[in-house]
Amino acid sequence: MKSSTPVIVLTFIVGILIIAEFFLPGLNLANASNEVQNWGVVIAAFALGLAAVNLVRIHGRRIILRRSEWWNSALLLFFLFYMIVVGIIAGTDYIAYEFAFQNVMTPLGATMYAMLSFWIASAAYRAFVARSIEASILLISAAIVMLGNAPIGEAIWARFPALGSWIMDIPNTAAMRGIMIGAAIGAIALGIRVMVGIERGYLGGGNE
Amino acid sequence: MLTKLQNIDKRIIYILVLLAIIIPLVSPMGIPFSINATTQAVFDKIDSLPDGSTIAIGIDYSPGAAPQIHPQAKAVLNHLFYSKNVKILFTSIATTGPMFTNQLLDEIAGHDKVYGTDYIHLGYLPGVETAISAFAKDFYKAFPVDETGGNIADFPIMKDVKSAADLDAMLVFTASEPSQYVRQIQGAYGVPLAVGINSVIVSTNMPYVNSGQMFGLMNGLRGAAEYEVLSERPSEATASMDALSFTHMIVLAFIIIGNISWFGTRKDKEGV
Amino acid sequence: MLGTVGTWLAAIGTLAMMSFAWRENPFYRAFEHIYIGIGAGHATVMGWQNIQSNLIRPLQVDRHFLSLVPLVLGLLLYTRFIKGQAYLSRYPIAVLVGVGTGLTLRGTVGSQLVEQVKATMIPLNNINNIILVLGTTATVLFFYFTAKKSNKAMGVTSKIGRYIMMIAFGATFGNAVMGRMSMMIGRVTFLLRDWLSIL
Amino acid sequence: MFIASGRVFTFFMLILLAIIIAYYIKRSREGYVPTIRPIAGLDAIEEAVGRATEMGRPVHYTPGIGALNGATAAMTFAGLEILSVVARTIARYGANLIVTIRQPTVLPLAEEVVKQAYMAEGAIELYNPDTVRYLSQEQFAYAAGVLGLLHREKAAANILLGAFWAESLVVAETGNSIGAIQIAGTARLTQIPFFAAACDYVLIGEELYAASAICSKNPIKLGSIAGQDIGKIIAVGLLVCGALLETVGISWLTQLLVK
Repeated sequence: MKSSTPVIVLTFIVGILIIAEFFLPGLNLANASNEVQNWGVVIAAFALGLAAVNLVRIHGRRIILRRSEWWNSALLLFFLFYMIVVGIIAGTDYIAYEFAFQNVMTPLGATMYAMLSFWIASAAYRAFVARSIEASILLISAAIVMLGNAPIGEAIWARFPALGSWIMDIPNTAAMRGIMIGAAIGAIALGIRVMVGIERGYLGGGNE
Repeated sequence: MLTKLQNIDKRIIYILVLLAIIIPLVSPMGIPFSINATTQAVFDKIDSLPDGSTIAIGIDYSPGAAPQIHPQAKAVLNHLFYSKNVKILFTSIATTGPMFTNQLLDEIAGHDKVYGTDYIHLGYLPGVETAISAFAKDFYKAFPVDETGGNIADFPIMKDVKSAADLDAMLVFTASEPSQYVRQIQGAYGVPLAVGINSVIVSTNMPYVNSGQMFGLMNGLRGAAEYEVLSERPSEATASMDALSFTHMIVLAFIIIGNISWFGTRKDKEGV
Repeated sequence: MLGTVGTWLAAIGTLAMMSFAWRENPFYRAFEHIYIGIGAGHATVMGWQNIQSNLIRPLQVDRHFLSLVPLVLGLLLYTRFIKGQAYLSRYPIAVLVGVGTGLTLRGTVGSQLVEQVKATMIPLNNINNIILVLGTTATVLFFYFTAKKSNKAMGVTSKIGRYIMMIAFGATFGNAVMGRMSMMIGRVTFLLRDWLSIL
Repeated sequence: MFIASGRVFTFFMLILLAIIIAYYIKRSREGYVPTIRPIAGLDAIEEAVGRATEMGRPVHYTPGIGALNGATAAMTFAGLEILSVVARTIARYGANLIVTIRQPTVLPLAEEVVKQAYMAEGAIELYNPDTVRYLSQEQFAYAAGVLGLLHREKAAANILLGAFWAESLVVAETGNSIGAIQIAGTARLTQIPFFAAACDYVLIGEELYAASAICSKNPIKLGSIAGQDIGKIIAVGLLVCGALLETVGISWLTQLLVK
């Protein structure tokens, strides 16, 4: 394996540039920083090709080997290429593209998201049982906020929205702030470890 | 009996949730609701924008989040296009943003505003937070052309705006990470920022409202309904409020059932 | 005509996805794969457009030759398929990681640390403010990793921290119910109004 | 002014934190090892892998759906760090691993991490190039793919560590319904409650970052955790002093922070 030092140095320089530009306007790094951030955008776009290769490899093999339900893999690849070909040749505002986007992608996405209404109901039923003090707190706080949100809660007791908002504004803010402060320090420490090359997950693991 | 209540088939819950939505949609009851202060704040600020102000609107939601956020954006745009004289720049950092922007503009058609003079659709800029920071710095660099492919320098609306520093406010409709705008727009340029977001991320964003980094916030479909009422244009969101009530009742009912059955069967468990 | 076909297609897709809640089935599997294919295809097209506007256009129109650097970096990603040269693909990754870490560091300190600390520096003259200050403090200390077990004061604050986090998690969960239900209302409205024309 | 106005204090805070963390890293290089409280979810990983091996069913892992070039990058890095430990455990046990990916930029990293882990355990012949699977960059297409996968492959363990959005509950609730052991962690505050409701173990906020250091058992990374704790004391100290000063009507400290 080649030495990883130049890679770590590159990460460090790019990171410092982005940070210095933000805090030290006197250094006039804005153009350099923008340029490098733009490189990041372009590299991320190139990575989409890698991802497509991964999909084609896995599903192509399923089709060639006639694995069980290989036709699903064929469907996947068909629509992958359909979007790529139409989108690149004719553009994203071409009707064949917009049609697939609006009548397949959009409704499927919205439905997957909407199914959360089922999962959240079953999760609440299973998890919100007053087994302990902590679970009881969780349960009561959730119930009050729900009654505060639903218009019917107001019909039951006019103060539910106010109480629900209070929980969201005060205790909730306190806890979220606390977690945020802790997580910020954690993220900073991890960031520093990445920049100085102690944390090398992105190089494929391995320790200093 | 009680043990049965502890192990209700999940599918029964799912069906009841569906029914709690379908029935009130078919025959609505119109349970009244109040206006949240954070929605009021968004409305008040927009309503008081002087003529000729310039604002940016970020349309960043995906199809998944659209049912909650699209009605908010629509309510706000109806207010802006029909009752205000404000210049609007549409931007997006989500791939699906431009299509929703086009859809919104189609849906609110009928106003007297002119493309390129009163509003412009700058399109999508990749790079997420990097993109926000890039367009905040320089609109012309970030969006050399608008969504229709025209050179943005040719549009009269862009004459006096160069960067985020020239904005009077920014509104962002998103289901992902409004804090990116807090950092790059409000934090970096002091531009007043408000967001229309899905309910689940409201609690993590309340700290920004309390600290004044966001001047207002719209909470999901209810926020949209509130804005519709405030701007005196009740529409789809207002109509969905009953279904919202019933589904909440179903969830609460199952929480109660779960607890009754747990406490009822606890004796047996202690014996084991 | 096309509109009707589109609505039917969308309705069938909606029902296929929903059928998963009943049980995993071939109908769901077919649409799962279609969705993944379309989603990945769409992302690739968006990526292509990015390359157009952030690479090709600056090169062709503005003669901005620095854009050759990301072109080379982007291509280096593909060296992972060439035996012996795969290490070259680490350079583009290093740039991405550098940008990500830089943005994390510069953004987090301000908005998630200093701003939040500052927002909590409030006069302790009413119960809400006292709860905010105590709650935030206790939650931060809950995450203190190197405390000795015998430290009683730490034990108490970390317990308060846990309780206040439970309130927050309950509130967040309860508040999310509204959002999730709104999404289903959106889908049901589509099925009843746009597809079946009942509403 | 050389430092951007409004960011002076923030800048010095970053420098201060960097110095403290560097100091503790230096100390741990010299042999200092801090005692760190255990994190329940981490110890459960080995148990989960063991169970999956016994049952002959795979372990599903995802380093979250966050991008590399954004503010949630740190969560993704943490997810990848822990993946390297999980993959090594799996290689040791000879269990089956499936890693699903949403972000194309994370794909090559995850592949590299898993491959290196198998190599480190001397089990490269067990490494299957289909282990790491990109599903779709579209958030819910990714979620739909994970649902189908969990069901079809009957995963015995479901490990979710990184940045998550609304798909968290989709994946966790499905994992729960197929009876998988679930270990989840994120610093995305809004998603923690759903993991708490549906998973067996949850790493909250900073625990995710700390976990990547703890499970590496690398003393240098552990040292940085001790540094993080000092950072927390400083934050709390500032906060409490500021609140007390505000109470008696003195606000210079609050003003200092916005400098």
